[in-house]
Amino acid sequence: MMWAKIFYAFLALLGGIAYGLFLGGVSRKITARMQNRRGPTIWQNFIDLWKLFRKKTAISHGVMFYLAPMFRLVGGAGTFLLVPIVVGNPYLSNFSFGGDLIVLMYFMVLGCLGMALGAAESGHPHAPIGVTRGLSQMAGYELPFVISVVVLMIADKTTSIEGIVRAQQGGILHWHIFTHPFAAAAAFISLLGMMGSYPFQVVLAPQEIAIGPPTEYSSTFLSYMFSGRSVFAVAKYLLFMNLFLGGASNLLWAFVKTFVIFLWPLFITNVFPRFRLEQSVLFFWTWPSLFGLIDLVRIYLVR
Amino acid sequence: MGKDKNYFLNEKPEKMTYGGVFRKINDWARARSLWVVAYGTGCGSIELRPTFTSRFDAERLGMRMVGTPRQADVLIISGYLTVKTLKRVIRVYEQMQSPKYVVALGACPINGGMYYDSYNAINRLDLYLPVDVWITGCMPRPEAILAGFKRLQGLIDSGKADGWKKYIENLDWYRENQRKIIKNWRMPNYNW
Amino acid sequence: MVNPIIIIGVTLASAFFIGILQVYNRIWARVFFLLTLAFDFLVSGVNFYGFITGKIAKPILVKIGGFPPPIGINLLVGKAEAALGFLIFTIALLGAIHWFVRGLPQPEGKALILFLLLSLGATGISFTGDFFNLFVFVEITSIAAYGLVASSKDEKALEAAFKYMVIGSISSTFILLGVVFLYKATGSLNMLDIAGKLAGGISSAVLALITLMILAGLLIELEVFPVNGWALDVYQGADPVVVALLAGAAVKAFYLVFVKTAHYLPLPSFFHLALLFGGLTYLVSQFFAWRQKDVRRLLGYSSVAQLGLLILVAGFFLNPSVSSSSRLMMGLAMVLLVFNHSFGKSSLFLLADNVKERKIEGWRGVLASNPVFKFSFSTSVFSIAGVPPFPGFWAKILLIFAIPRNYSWVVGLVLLGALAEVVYYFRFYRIASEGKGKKVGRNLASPLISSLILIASVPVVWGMFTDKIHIPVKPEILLLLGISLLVYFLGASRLLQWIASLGVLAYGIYSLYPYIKPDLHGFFLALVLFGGAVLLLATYPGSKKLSSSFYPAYLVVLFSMAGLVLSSTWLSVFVFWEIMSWASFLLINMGKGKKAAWIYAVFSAAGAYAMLGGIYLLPSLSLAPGKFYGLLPAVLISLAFLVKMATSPLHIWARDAYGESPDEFTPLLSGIMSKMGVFGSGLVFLYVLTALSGAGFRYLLGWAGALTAFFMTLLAVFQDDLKKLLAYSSVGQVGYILIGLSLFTPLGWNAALYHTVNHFIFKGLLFVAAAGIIYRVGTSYLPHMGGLIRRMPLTFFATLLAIIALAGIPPLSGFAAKWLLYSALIEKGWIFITVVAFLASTLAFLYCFKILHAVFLGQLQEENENVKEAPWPIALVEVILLIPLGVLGAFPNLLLNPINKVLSGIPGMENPGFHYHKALGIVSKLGHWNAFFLMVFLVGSFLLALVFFALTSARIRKVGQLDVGYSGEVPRAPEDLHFGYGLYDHFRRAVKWLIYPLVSKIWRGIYQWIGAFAEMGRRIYTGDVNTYAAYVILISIIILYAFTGVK
Amino acid sequence: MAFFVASILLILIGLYAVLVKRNIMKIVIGLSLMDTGVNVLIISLGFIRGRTAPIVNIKDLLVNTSSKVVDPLPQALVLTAIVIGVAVTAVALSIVMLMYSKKKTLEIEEYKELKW
Amino acid sequence: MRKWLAIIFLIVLGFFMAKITSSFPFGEEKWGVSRHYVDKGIEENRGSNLVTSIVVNYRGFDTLGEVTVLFLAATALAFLLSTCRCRRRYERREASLIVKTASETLYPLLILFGAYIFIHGHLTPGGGFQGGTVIASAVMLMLLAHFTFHPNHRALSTVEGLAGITFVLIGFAGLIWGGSFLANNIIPLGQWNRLFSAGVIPLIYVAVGFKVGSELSGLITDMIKTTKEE
Repeated sequence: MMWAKIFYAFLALLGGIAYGLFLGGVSRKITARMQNRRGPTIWQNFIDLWKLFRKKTAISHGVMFYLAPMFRLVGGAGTFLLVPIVVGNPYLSNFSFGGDLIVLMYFMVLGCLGMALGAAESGHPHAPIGVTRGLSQMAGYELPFVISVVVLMIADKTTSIEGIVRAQQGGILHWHIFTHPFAAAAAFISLLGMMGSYPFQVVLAPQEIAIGPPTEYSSTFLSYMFSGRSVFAVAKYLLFMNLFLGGASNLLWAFVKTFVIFLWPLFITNVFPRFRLEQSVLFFWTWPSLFGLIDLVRIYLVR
Repeated sequence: MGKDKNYFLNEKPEKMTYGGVFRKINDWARARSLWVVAYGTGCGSIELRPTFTSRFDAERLGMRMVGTPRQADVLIISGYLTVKTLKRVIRVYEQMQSPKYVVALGACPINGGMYYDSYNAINRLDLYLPVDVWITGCMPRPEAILAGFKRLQGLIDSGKADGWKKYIENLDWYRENQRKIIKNWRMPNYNW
Repeated sequence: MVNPIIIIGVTLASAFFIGILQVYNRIWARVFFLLTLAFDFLVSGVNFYGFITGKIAKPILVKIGGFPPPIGINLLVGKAEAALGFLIFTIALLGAIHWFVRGLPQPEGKALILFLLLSLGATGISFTGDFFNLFVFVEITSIAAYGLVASSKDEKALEAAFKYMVIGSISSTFILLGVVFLYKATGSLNMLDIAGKLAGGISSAVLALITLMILAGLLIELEVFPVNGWALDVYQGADPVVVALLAGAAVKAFYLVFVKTAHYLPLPSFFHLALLFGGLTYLVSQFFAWRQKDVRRLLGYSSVAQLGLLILVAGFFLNPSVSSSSRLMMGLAMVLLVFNHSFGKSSLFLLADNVKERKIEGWRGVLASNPVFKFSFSTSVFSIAGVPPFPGFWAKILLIFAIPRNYSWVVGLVLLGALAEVVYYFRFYRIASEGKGKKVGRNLASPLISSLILIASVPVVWGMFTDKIHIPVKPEILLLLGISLLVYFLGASRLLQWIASLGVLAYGIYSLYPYIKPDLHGFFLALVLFGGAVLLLATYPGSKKLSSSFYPAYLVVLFSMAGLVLSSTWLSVFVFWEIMSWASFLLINMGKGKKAAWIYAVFSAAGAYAMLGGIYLLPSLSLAPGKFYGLLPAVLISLAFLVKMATSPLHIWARDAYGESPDEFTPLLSGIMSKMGVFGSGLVFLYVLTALSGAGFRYLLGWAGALTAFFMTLLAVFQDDLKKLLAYSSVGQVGYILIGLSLFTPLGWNAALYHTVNHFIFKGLLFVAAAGIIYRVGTSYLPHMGGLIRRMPLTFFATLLAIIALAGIPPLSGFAAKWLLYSALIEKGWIFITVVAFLASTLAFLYCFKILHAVFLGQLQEENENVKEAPWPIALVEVILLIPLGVLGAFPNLLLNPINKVLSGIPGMENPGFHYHKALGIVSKLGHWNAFFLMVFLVGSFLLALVFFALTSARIRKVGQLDVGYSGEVPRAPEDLHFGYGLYDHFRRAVKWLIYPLVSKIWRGIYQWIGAFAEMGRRIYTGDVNTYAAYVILISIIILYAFTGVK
Repeated sequence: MAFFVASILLILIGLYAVLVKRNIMKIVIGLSLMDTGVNVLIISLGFIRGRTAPIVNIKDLLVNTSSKVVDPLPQALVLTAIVIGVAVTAVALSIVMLMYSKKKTLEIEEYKELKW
Repeated sequence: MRKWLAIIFLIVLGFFMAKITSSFPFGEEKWGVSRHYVDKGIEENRGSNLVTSIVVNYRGFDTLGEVTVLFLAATALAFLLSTCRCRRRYERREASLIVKTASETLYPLLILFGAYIFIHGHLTPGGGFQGGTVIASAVMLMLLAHFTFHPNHRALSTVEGLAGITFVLIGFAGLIWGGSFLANNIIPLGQWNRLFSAGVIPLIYVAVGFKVGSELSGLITDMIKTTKEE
């Protein structure tokens, strides 16, 4: 059973990476279309990944630099694997027995931290700038996200993702996005921060600090990070799906729902300019947090 | 620069073979995923903006600008090169990871163009860096640039864009030329 | 037994004889003077010895002229008088020694006579049994004092002498009038006779007035507020030797007479009189000294305050309505206070003589130069400020517990004053210990006095723990504390001390091992002993110089913590708490941050005194669940623990105390000592509050913990000093523990206790690593480091794992605490706190990255090119601490099982709130978490990815440090590229409004406002003798009007 | 009775000088006055109307002395008190002399350096 | 303002003192312990001056203290004035011939008178203090009259000290032979109203007389002589 689970999880992981790359391509395509150009093919990210993976040389700045892409990949993959794709389906619930939502929320940091350390070891000044921006922004979007997560935990009296999904069964109106609209709003706004979508895009900020943390990364290293990021994004979509959109009863639903969630930051990112860091932190700490608080107070009162 | 020993890797790059099992796929992918280091050396860099934005949309060829030489595949020499700029260009080029390609824009890199008699302009880029594709014009229009890139893609596809290999093989010769023109070589022997 | 008249007669005769001798031969006069004092010292010593051994059972009654008491004058020497006589001559002898060492005033013969007669007068005051004779001796003392004060070299002394003389004359006029009236009213002058006549209490208004007149005179001599301006001027202006004798001996004689008078003339309102004037004087003077700049005047205020306390004690001591056991305790406290103050203060005054500067600021650096000076100064200051193990400390305890319940406000008053005392004394101490060496004069007497205080503390301590108060203590602890002090004598060799300390600790573990039982005490004992052992290992980084008292103090801290956790009563908790606090103060003061140590001392003292007040309010001292006795004791007791945990807003001491204490000590401070606060809070929740009654308070503490976690984390983000950053982090983490404790659910306590151990592991590790880094790099300033991963890989690895644990990222031990805590919080429904705690732990990532980046990553700076790996003891400890970090990460139940065993002994916590499931791991009511799986999965997939990467990757070349893509430029030097300064400046702009130093501004404001008020209040001492006299008259009128007390 | 009033008045006048006068000498004089007042008071407290001095130097007084002499004890006390008063005054005067020699003034205003 | 405040204070204080004294009717017979002195004084001490008996014997310890106080005062004064650079504001004038001659004549007589007073202290009013004062006044007279008069300081100090020691020694003699300090039973008490009577009382008073005389003389000398011309 265990080995079977691992096997299915591995498959799911590969699927997740592919899906993530695919979504990346889609987003490039959509962005191009929104900008009135043709854009690359949908599979462009696969091509890029392969090119990076097969580059002939690479440089390393030290041990942490070397290990960071692994951290990134493992962090992303681990996050992905802790989120059940289809709750109740033994093949598609991944390793969700490994931990609940609290575990997941801390697990999500692992990849970022490893990545940050590696980037910092490169000795390039842009790396720590980007990292500190990312961490600061994380402090920003974590507040509304936590508020909404706590709302769900309290409302469903469980901290496990499966439990939260089960609590939403029984019709579309049981989805948390409808039962706790304010919390959902807070979470979805914080999703923008998590994805680094445009108003909150100071981390990579290619125009300003080159590409931010991974400035010094190249070749195979970059390909690992690339895939890690892709699967991490998918993990987040899945998580939001499970938390707010009632989970998925089969793969198709999962695909549809995650795609819908994927579109939300994409649309936002293409029409907005960028916040400065303090603006984005303060934004997260005000509007979305206030939204979240509405539901939090409501939960506190009716509990 | 004795001190540099501690801070820079002072080791000659080794020659590389070009082949392997996935060579075909690799070249196909490389050709369709050209990342250009956003480094404008001369007046030609102004032409790159329309090339990459909505009007001409170079991204449909799989190209994109990146901010760091580490991740770039293509170095565009966009116009005339001065001695001062050459130094930086050499360092940027050597910091790029193989396989890497050089595209020279305009007349200036070929023969100095209108600056042919300047005390400070480089007349023949060839002597200093291996150029894979030359795009003539003063300046070449985005259409020409796109055509040049198409050409580059073709070269890569067919495995002929091997300037990076030649550079390593003839590094001593290139270095000699470079040192000849750059009087104050305040750089490590090898840039990584 | 020696007839006390011999003392007086011989002294008088020799005074006369010196009067002759000094005309002819100075040397012989000196010799004779010293001989006389030595003789008096011996004889009074013999008598005192006779009394304390019980050889002299009854008070000695000396009939002068052979007449029975009412007819002739007689001396009545009991225990107290004999003791006082001995005290007077001891101080006189020591003062004389100092005088000879320092140089006598000229013409010296006369000075010697005055000095001799001053001590004689004081002795006479205490010995005499006759009121008029008392007046005579008062005058002898006074005139000798006027002369000596006026003779001081300082020009101001004359002024002081004049004021002293005017006020003294008024006071003795009052005494004389009272005595004569008393004779008229009772027909006798003999104290015992009058006492016999008035045995039933004073009932007539006239007698009451007469008594009050005498008492008013004595109160003026006893320097009560506000008629003590003269005394302060004398303390400030006069020769310190004289002042030492005055404050140390003569005033105590007045005090004895005051007590005796009040005893013999039993005035019903005396209690209130003493309460009012004693209390007022005590409190007001302690605060007046708050910002006093002149050393001698500061000591003067302190003396006055101590006298006020003594008067207060006398009030209780003589109050017949107070139970006899309390009065006995009061008496004991009185003796200890008199001893403590006499010796401590005279020592301080003599030391003040050695430093030319009068201003406190001028004392900068005096402690650095001279170890003997340092020893005597520290001992004296500590004993006066009531630091254990000196008598003043025990006196305070006795005094507090003797105060009857209906006067509990007096407890508050005493403690408030004691706190003020700590504030200004340790400010003084701080200034003296700051700075580089400064020359001080020779001093022989003060070290002698200090040694005396130290020696005297031994029987006092012994008495406290055995018969008098019977503070319960495991004998092993006392033995260990004793041995710890002996380590000091291994002296200069740090290696030797280190090995000896390890030996002592090993013995400590051996002897205390039986007490490690599955309960709260045993749990913390294990933490203290084993944790302490590990951290002690790391304290020997090579050849760095540390004070030779480091190891003794370190061990004392350790064993006092052991004593603390093994306590069975609150009193013992308090005693060990104080020992721990002050020993740790010493250790912190060894670092570079003297001010930090001062703030630490003040906050510790405030907490400890609050705790003492709280304990006083408890109906029973035993550590057992009792009835709920109001919230106040719980709040007060918790304050001490909250201070030690540095819970916001009591945290402001923590940053600098952690950051500037010796690097070798900080791991203990953060890793274990802060956990004593956890232990204490646990005790409060268990034994002072009941499960039901404390809910609101616990919720409040939960918020305090959450806010601490949040704000300290936020402050850590912007901290640029490695140790201060870790300090904030540590404080923030302890905030989580507090949240867990306040939840008071099984899950919450599991979280708290787990995090207690866990925090010890990773924060001990981090501080040890920091010690190694600072030792190698030579700075703790983060922007000056960077890139050390290349030089200190092991330390980096240890720090990395510790940081991962600290951040609570799953595969390591830190996550368990987080998971348990959040589960507990959500289970309990404290949702707002949950949010804050979550956010705080997110913020922690910011500083976690900062530590790793600024120290280890980025560019290696040129000046750190030759840095080596941390010294082997530190490296060893790092490795040792890494083991539990990893093991607990995979198997948290290794720690959770013992914790559950501990909790199963606590009613209401038998059920831990979670269970183990084979697949899901730890399962609570809400969620689940499989630590082992996560560990295996992570390590496995990481290794898999690594292998795959190694197989498929491109040709990887490790490049040089400056080989970065830098816009084609060649970087010039590492510092151009290193981004270490202002890492979070952008974030700071966002949260500026949150990190406004409001709390420290408020505390500073409180400090300064109190200082300003005190300074304003001090203006009543105008220095004008008319005004002083007016105060005297006013106070006398008030006394005569308000305290007649007879209807 | 007049003695009581007078002596108390003396004490109060002395005190008044101490309280109000700004000249050191006057303050010392005040103290001295106060002393005197106290002495007078003591003596008058021992007085018994119609009695003689307690010196038994005639045979007549030897018998039933207690009905013929005044209380001798206050007189003995006052003897001591006077001497002490003298001593205090002497010391006070010497201090005043020293003070004057240092600052050349007797105004109390000049002697307020020690305060607060 | 200050004056009125002081007056109010003092009135209140005076009120309290009056309240106390008013409870002791003036001139009324009220014996306390002194009844014993009056009744038994002659019997126990044989000194006809009861005050002296009290001063020297019953309360001899007070007197010892008193002597000490005086000694102290003298010492303190000498001590303080030795460092004084005291200056006189006015010029001292030579005394007239009449004063000089008279003082020279009176000087021995006054000393003799003083000696008489303290020798007869136990018989007549007066005693050591009074006698000593008279002696000192003789010295003062000489000092005022003669610039050149300078008592021997050393001698004065020696006499002073020896007299004090004598007092204490007599006390100790009482302790050794009489059972208690200052006991008046070590030498025969003698007959009432005779010069050689009252045991140690006259001895002590003589000592006191010497002491007071020399002390006060020294005191006056110090005060006058330390003051230099300007």
